[in-house]
Parts: sequence; structure tokens; C-alpha cells
Amino acid sequence: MPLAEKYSSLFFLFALALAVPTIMVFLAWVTGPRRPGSEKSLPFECGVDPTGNPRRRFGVKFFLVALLFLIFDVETIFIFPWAVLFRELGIFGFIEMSIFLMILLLGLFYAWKKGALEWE
Amino acid sequence: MHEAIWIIPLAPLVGAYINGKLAALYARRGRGPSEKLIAAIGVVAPLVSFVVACSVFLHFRGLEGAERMVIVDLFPWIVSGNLNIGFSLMIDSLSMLMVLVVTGIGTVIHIYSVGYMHGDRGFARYFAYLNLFMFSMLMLVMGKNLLILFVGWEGVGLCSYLLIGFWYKDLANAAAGKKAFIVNRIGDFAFLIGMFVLFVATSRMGEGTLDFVALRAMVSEHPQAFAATATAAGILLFIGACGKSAQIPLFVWLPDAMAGPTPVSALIHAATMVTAGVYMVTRLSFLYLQSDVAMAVVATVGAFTALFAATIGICQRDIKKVLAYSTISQLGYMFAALGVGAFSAGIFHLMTHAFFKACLFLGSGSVIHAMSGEQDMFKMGALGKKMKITALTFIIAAVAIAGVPPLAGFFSKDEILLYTFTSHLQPLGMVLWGLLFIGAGITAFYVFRAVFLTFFGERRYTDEVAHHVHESPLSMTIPLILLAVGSIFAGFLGVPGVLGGSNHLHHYLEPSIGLLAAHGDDVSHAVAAGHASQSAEVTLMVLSVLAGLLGIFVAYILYIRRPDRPAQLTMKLGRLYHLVYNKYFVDEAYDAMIVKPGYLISNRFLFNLVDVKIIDSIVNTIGVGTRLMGSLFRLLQTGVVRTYAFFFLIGILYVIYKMVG
Amino acid sequence: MPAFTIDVVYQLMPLVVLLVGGLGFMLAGAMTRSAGPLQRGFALATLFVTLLYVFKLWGADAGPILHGMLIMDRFALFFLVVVIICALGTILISNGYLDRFGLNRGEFFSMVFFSTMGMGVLVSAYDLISVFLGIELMSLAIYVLVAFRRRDFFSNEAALKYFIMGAFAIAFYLFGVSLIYGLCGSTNFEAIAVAVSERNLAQQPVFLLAIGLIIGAMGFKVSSVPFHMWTPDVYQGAPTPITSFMATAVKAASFAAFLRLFYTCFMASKDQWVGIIIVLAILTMTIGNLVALVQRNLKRMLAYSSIAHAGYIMVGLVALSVDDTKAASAIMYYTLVYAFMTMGAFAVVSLLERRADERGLEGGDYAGLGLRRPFVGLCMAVFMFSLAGIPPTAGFFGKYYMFSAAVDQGYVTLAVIGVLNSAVSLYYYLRVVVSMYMQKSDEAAPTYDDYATRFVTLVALLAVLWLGIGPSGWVPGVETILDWTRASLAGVLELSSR
Amino acid sequence: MITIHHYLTLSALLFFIGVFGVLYRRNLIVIFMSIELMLNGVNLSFITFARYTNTMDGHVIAFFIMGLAAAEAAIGLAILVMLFRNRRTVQADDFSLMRD
Repeated sequence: MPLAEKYSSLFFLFALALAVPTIMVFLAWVTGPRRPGSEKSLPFECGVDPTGNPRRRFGVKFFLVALLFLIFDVETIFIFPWAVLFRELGIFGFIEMSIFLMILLLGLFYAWKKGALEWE
Repeated sequence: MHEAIWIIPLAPLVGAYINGKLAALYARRGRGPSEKLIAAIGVVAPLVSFVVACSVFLHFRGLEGAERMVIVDLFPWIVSGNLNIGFSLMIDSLSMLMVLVVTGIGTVIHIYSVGYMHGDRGFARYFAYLNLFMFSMLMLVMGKNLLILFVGWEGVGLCSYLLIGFWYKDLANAAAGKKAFIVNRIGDFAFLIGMFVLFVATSRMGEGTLDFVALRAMVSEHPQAFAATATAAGILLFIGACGKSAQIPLFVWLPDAMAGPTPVSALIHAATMVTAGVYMVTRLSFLYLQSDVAMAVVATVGAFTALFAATIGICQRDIKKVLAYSTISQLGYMFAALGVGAFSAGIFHLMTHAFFKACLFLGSGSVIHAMSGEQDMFKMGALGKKMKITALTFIIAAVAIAGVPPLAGFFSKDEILLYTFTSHLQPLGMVLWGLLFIGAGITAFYVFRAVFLTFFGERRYTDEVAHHVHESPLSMTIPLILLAVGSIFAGFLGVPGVLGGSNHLHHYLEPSIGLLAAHGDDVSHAVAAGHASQSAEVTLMVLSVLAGLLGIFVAYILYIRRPDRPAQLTMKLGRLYHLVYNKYFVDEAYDAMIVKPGYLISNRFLFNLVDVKIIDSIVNTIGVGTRLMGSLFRLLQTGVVRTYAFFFLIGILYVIYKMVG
Repeated sequence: MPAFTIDVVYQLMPLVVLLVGGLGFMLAGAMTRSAGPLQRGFALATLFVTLLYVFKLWGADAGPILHGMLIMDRFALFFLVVVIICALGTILISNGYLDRFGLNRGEFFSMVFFSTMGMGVLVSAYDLISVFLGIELMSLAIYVLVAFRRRDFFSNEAALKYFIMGAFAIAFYLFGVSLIYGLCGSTNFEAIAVAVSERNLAQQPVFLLAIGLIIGAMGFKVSSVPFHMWTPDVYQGAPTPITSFMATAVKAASFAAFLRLFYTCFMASKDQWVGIIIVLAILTMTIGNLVALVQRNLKRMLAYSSIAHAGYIMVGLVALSVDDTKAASAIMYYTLVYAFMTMGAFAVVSLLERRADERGLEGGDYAGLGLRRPFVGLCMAVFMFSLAGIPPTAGFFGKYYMFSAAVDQGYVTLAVIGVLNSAVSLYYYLRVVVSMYMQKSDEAAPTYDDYATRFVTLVALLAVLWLGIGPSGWVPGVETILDWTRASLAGVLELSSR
Repeated sequence: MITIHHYLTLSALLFFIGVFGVLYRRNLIVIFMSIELMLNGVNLSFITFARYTNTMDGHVIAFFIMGLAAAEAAIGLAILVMLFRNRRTVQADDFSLMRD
């Protein structure tokens, strides 16, 4: 089968792909000068000595919103093809997608009840 | 009803469980339920078995020989490869008799124990063990295959160990228990090998089996093919029987076993457990009949044991020890009977012996009870007046064992003597007869020595003891009476033809017992009787009765008429007396020849050199090395997840390299 | 879509019940503050309903459904039963544990259900993508469960490590799948098997490369050396009922997928992959046992022990053969037995664990346990004996069938190494028993009395004994179970040879 | 002319850059991103193969992977938040309480 023949070179691609980052890491390790010092391990803040606690408050709220957005946003990739083929999939597709959306909605409900949508 | 034979072993098991629980409760709380409850459970359990057994017996009465068989397959037990062993119980004529003896006498002794163990701290524990023993013994006699028999075999061994060491706080008792256990293990080891031999042999011939019915069918189908197997397996299994039934050379544990409570001695070490070997050989009679060698070994060992133990019995001072040696001796008689092919005679003697020996033991227990634990006969005497029932029953049983007609012992012992005399294994048979004949006389002597020393003559105990010597309570005397009645009448089951009887027992056992090939045409007991004319038979009978009466007479002379004579005789015989008094130094010989060298070898050589120096150092090196490697690998576990990912990558690259490269 | 009939829905019912249960408990988690006895009862009831559906499906021998994505054959159902038993055990064990650690919330059950459903997909997968979906569904829920002790550093860390490694491994798996897809034009097991024979791919380097990547990812899931390194950390950090769940259900489901995949798709290349599986099996057994020797923490010790057991099961993979289902049926039997004994051991562990205990359980904590708590001690001793493979426990027979299958296929050395490893393992298992019965401890941990957990130990005890020597009666014995496995495998083989 | 090999090379490169990212970066967020990179490499290869074998499966699989990658990322981030709350750090190497 020609397809398989064609792919046999894939193996070398794999090796190559593995080699490239390895070489990069290796080169960086070999060539890069390493002179660790107390100055260098300080955080760089435009030449000014760092003040205060660098471990600042962590904006958990933003993360929560980002999380929710991420999930509900990405799930649209399932809705989009369905919308395109809506007529061909017919009633069956509709039911299936309804179940899918119901489950998503349940998730949303959960997030809501848990107060994930409250900003304050 | 007769399908429910599983109730027979189950009832004591349930009893053992409940009493065990009660005993545990007692141990935990320090106080427990009343003795009445425990006793009720303990006694009812074997009674239920006895009743069920009787109903099966009644059911059997209406059936013809070979139909007298109930088989209950409970569940498949061990199924692996071509090994297929079911958990099946079987009652045929032979088992029936054994079950009746075990449950009947067992029940009586349970009742006796209620009085005897009254007030003991381990009352519940005692009954738990005793019930457990009943269960094991019933499994032993009801098992349909050799493996279940073996389970029961080990079970009774365990219970025997537990009961011998029942008063474990006394170290001597615990040691006696251990001795019994270890000596039995030696026999059991041979038993196991015998079982394997049998299994391998049957596997070669087709399907490997340990099932009695199947084995019997196979043996009768290809008797020639089993000749060698029969010799090997027969002798190996007989060694096992020697352990359990206290034959030369493994008899040493039984006298020590008297350390247990006296009812235990009566039940386990006289009436039932020790007869397991006899039962087993009879059960496999069809196998033994294929090998004259195995039969001859059984007969010879039996006869020698019979005489040997009887002579030791002459010199014992301890009343229970006398009875213990007597038991060994009587078991020897049974084996001698089996060895000459008179299986039913052996079983007959087993049954009568169960009655009179149990009666003797319980009588001695009653005496010991009255004497507050004194067992030395030379510190008794003249107890007959104070303990009328005990004395009377004891004497009845003694007359029975001495072989005086028409009591039970006469018929059974006489039959054994007859069959040995006319055995087809001549001239061995004659020799064995001689041994047994002398043994019969000695038996009568030592047992009446015990009677006279204990119940007659002059008082040899202090007034203080005399003050509370009393007849035992009803719960103890009633069993004595029952057993004494048994000792009188049990013999009528097997009245020989020459005395106008029809020997019911032989006909009854016939379907269960193998027939000697040469004489297989007629009923089994005709084996030998055919050779002896009626007059010869009567002559032998008269001789053996005379021997018994002579023994009694000598005992009377020595211990009643001339009580000073024994001491003089002792002086005269000197060394011989010393030898016999010390039981031929068998224990000491075993100690010197086996135990001490064994200890030395295991301590000096195996332990100090092989174990400590060689094996330990090897093991330690391996152990340390392994742990070291373990620690080494553990170092890789850095706890940093990126390292894990790195090893993952290395691993996957290695996998790919191995697969593609 | 004619493929989606009422019959298909019926076949999917076990999964649907689990899904509905998961969603229900999620809602319950949102509405209630803590899960009371009612919720626990519902959780158990739901699993029983699932089990009921599984039993109803047994014997139907349905073909692939959903365009070849899933197949609810006996093989899948057998493992589904194992998985559900593990889930039942987990919920029972967690009964007291959650209360003690203040974790008692509906989400716990929800996540257990979702991951059980994932396992259901995994064991019935008939397509490389369903395997992926199953693994992900199972793992995502497990990540959450591992992190369930939110304030506990160990629990957090365990979740992190498991998550990173899990995601890392699944990417390798997908890479392998993409190569197979490229070669065969499909990810369906049957289509792959057909393509492999038609296009003669069995010796193709790229195909082997793909198998290698998949072995790595599967090896990760069953914690085979060298993909095992997350195991001890995660097992130690996770809440004990979840450790039990991972050690039993996750492992069983992963082995199910592993087995089916290799038995149906990759058998043609067996000569190529058997070598590496042998190496992995030996490494897994040996390193698992050796490192377990030097563990002090009981949960870590059990983790290494579970690694070692993965090695024993891989011996069965080595001995796989198209002509003989002995090895495969040994794997199935072993998985079941292993589930019981491990579940029992972790149930005992959970009885000993205290809150606010950084150190974890060490020798002193269970010293004298056999005397203080005779029943629990006895159970633990039996589990240890079984794990060590001492007759007459089921562990012994599991090993026996496994190694004898290997010997039958001519892998004698491997079987010998396996037996030697069992001998090594005796040391650390017996150490637990010795400590329980022969040592006394002043600082003995208090043990908790929790009937549900004790029930689990009792059931596991009976199962470990019964599966070893129990005859087949109305409770299935060894023979019956082996018959079931053979029947299941016959179906798998028939489909793959079609 | 861009052949299949170009796509596949790119996909493999993406994948291994992701792998090395996981191995060499210390920040957990970067590690998560590297994992996403690996998955996207895989996605690319699926799409490529789908094109060249003329089947739709690859596209659908890519969707699945994207969906699950999002779910995974969500859980990963949740774990991250939890870790940060407890330990005030997101450096991977700080999380090594359990070893030996």
C-alpha cells in the first residue's frame, strides 16, 4: 500500500522532531554562560530594587471567570457543526444536542449555586 | 429422615460452637452462664445425633445387605484438574455401627461428664472440646472418601491434644498433650503418603479417586493391578493407624494421655478415637485383602502389641495407667483380628471393648473422684463397701474384659483367638494365637489386680481421705450402669454358631467388608471357621476361658489371700520387674535414640551451623542486598514532578527503540 | 440515524444511569451543605441499579454500537462489574472517612459516578477515541477526587502530580493514535485490525512507533515501571477511599482497555511488542517489590505493591495468544481478585487514619492491631497473605493461573522471575502481619469503628477466601468465574478475527 | 509546495517543544501551556491525516481533543488556584513533599 510506504519516513520525522528541541536545550546548556549570583536571581523590576512582598494577592475571581469562559466557550465547537448540519441531522440531532446542552446547563446551574458567578 | 444424616455430625458442631462462644464469654467476663445451660447444650448435641442415628438404624433394618447405604453429597469440595473430591457423607452397615457406638457411648459419657466436671473453671470449654471431638469422630466414620476421613482423623487428634492438655496449667499435662500430638503426627505423615500413593495409583488406572465406593469398585475390577499398591498404601496407612490407635512402636503417647479428665480417657482414649485405626483398616478391607504382606504386618504388630502392653499393665500402680495399657493391648487384639482377615470380629471386639473399657474408665473416674484425685491403687483398697454401684459395675466390666462367658468380652475375644488360630497365614497364625492366648490370661490378671487392689482388701488410705469417700452422684452412676448393662449384653450380637447363635453382627457387616479372595464364596467370617472343626472350636473356647479364670485366680491369690506375696515376688524377679515396671524403658529408649540425637543434630548442626552460619548469612546477604537495591531505586523518586515526566519520556523512547530498532 | 435504536439505548443504560447519578449528585452538592445518609443510600442504590442493568445485558452478546464506538459485550460487562464493585466499596469505605475528614459533600459521589462512567466507556471502548474519552472522563473526575482534601498539602500535591503526568501521558497516547489513524484511515478497532492485515502494517516502523507510544500511555495508567513514578505520591496523598478506587477500579479498567486493544488490534505485531512488554513486566515487578521493601508509610508500601501487581498482570499480557485464552482469562481473574484484596487492605488503612496527621501511617500505628481489633487484624492479615500469594487465598490462585499461562506459552524464565518476586514481596507483607500480632505500641493510633468500612473488609475477606477455594454453587466460585472470562474472551476473539 | 511531511513535521515539532516545555519549565502555568502545545501538535497531525486519507474522523477527533483539553485546562487551573491558596507558589519544584 503506497500510503504506508509514504509514511515510513514519518519515523524519521519523529526522530527529527525529537532531536531539534533536544539540541536546542543542549546548546543552551553548553553555550550559555552560567554565573548565578544574588543580583541575578532577583526579580527584574526596571532596575529598581524590589519592594514589598512579590507574592501578591492572587486574583482568584478572574481565574474563576476565565475557567467558566474557557469551558462554555470551547463547548461551542460541538454546537457549531451541528448548527451547520441542522437540517440533515433532523430531530435526532436536535434531541442529542438538547441533552448535551442540558448537561452544560446543569453545570452552569451548579456554578451559579456555588456562587461562582458572583463578582463580590 | 434418613437423608438427613448430615445432622449427625452437625449437631455436635453446633454444640461445640455455642459452648465455644460461651467459653470465650466466660474467659472475657470472668463469669459465664450457668453450668446447667452448658451441660444441656453439651449433652443434647450428641443426643440428637444418637437419635438420628437410631432412626437411620431402624430404617436400615428393613433393607437387605447392600441396600443398607445412605450417601449424601453435600457439595463439591476440592475440584482441581483431575482431582475431584466431594464433601460427601456415607452411612453403610460399618459406619452405622460406628456411629451408634460413638453417639451412644458419647452421649453417656457426656452425661457422666456433667457430674465429673462439676465446678471446673473450664466447664464450657470442656464441653466445647468434647462436642468438637464428637463432630470430628463422626466425620471420620461417616466420610465417603479418604480425605474426609483424614479431616476427621486430624480433627480427633486436635481434640485429643486439647483435652489431654485440658488442665494446661500443669506443665506435665501440657507436655503429655504435645507428646500425643507429635507422635500422632508421625503416623499422620505416613497416612498422608499412603493416601498419595493410593491417589497416584488410581490416577494411573484412569480416574484418580479417594472415594471408598469408587476405590472398592476399582479394586474388585482389577485386583491384580492393585497388589503392589495395596502393600505400599496398606502399610503406610497402617503406620498412621499405629499412631492413632497406639500400636507398637507409636503407642507411647496413650499412657501419658491419661493426664486428661477421666471421661475423656474413657471416650477418646478407650472407646472411640483410638479405634479409628481399626475402623480405617476395616473400611479399606478390600484393599488390605489384596496384600498378604500388609495383612501379616497388621496381624503381627497387633498381636505383639497385645501381649507387650498387657505385660506392662501388670506392674502399674496408677489405676488409669493400667487401663491405658489395657486399651493398647485390646487394640492389639483388634488389629490381630483384622490382620487375619476377620474384620467383623475386629469390629465386634471394638464394639464390646467400647462398652466395658468405657465402663472401667468411668468407674476409675468415679473412684478417683471419690478419692479427691488419688490415682495410685496402692493407696486405695476396700472401696467396695463405700461405693457399691461403682464397684459392681467395675467388676462386671472387669469380668467382661477377662473373657468370662457370657459377658461381652468373651464372645469377641474368643472369636479373635479362633480366627487367628485358623488363619490362612500359617504358621504365623499359630504363633499369633499363642501370643494372644497368653495375653488373654495376663489381661484377666491385671484387670482383677486392679479390682482387688481398689475395691477389696484392706484400707490403705488415711482417715482424712476416708472421711469424704462417697458414692458418686447419679449423673455419674447412671452412665456406669448403662455401660455395665452394655458390657453384659453387647456380646449377644455375635454369638457363634457353635453355641447356637447366628452371629447377627457378621451378617450385618457383611456388605461393608471385603472378603478374602480364597474364601469369598461364603460369608466373610466363614473364612477361618471353615477350617476348624466344631470340636476344635469348642476346645479353643474352653482354653481361653480357662486362661481368663486362671488370671483371675492368680490375682485373687496374690492380692487377697496373700497380700505379702507381690512384694516378695518383686524382690525375686528383681531386674525383670524393674524392666516391666518401667515399661521396658521404651520412652527412655526413644528419648536416647531419637529425641536426643535429633535434638543434638538440630541444635548443633542444623541450628548452630547450617542455620546460623550458612543459611542466615546467605539470607542476610540477600536481604541486605535487596533492601540496598530498593533504597537505590527509591533515590530516583525525587518528589519533583518534572523528574517523573523525564523518566516517562526516557521510558517511552526506550520502548520505541526496543520496538523499532 | 438508524444506528441509534431503542436497543442501543438499552445497552447504554448502565452508562446512562451512572451519568444521571453523577449529575444528580452534582445538583445535590449544589443544593445541600453535606451529604447525609439519604444521599449515601442513593449513591449505593444507583450503583446497584447499574449493576442490575449490567446483569440484564449479560449474555446478550451485542455487537459494536454507535458506529463502532462502544461494544457492550461480556468482556466489557465483566470489567464493568469489577469497576462497580470497586465503586461500591469506595463509597462504603468513604462513609466514615468523609465524616472524619469533614469532606462530606455530594460532589464526592458525583465525581465517583463520573469516573465510574468513564471507566464504563473505557472497558467497552471499541475505538481508540472512545478509549481516549473514557480515560479522560475517568481521570478528570479522579483529579478532582484526589484533591478532595482541599486544605491538605499532600492531597494538593498528589492532584498536581497526577494531573500533569496524566495530561502528559494522554498527549503521547493521542500522538500514537494520530499515527495509527494516518496509517489505517480509521480508529475503530475492527477497522484497524483489517487495515493491518490488508496493508501489511504489522512490521511497519511507524505502526510500531504508534504502538510504542500507546504502550507508554497505557503503562502510565496501569502504573508500570518506568511510567509509574507518580503512583506512590498520588496514592499517598489522595484520600484513602480514592486511593483504593485508583488502585482497584482505575487499574482494572485500564487493563481492560489495554487487553482488548492488544488482543484485537495489535496481535499481528506481537513478535515486535512482546519483547518490550517482557522487559516492562520484569522491571515493574522487581522495582515495585524492591522499593516496597524499604517503605515505612503503609499507603506508599501498598502503592509500590500495586505497581508490583501491575507487573504480575503484565506477565499475562506477554502470554497472550490467539489460540489460547488462558492468559487473558488469568488477567481477568487476577484483576477481580486484586480488586478485592486491595480494596480490603485500603479499607483497613482508612480505619486507622487520623485527621491532621502529616506523617501518615507507619509501623507503630498498626502495631498490635491484631490484638486490639481481632476482626480487622484478621482481615488485614488475610489480605496481606493474599497479596503475597499464599495459598489458599485467591491471590495465590491468581498468580498461579497467570504464571502457568506464561509457562504454557514458553515464558518460563519470566514465570520464575515472577515467583521470585512473590518471594521478595512476602517480606514486606508479612512485616505488616508480624507488626500487627507481635509488636506492642504505646503510641498506637486509635482505630475508628465504622460499620460500612468493616462490612467492606468482611466482604473482601470472604471474597478473597471464596475466590481461592470456594466451590461453584449459588455463589460463583473460581470455576464459574473462569468460565465467564473464557466466554467473554471468545466474543472478543471472534470479533477481532472477523 | 507544501506536502504532508511539512504538516507532520510541524505537528511533531510542536509536540516535542511541548514535551520539553513540560520537562524544562518550572512555572506550572507554563507547564500547562506546554501540555496544550502537545495536544495542539496532535490535533494538527489528526487534521493532516484527515485531509490525506479523505476521512472526516480526524476532524471530529480534533474537536473531541479540543473539548477535553479545555476541560483538562479548567481542572488544571482549579488545581493551580488551590495550590496557590495553600502554598503561595506556582513553581513546580516546590511541590515535593512526598518522596522516597
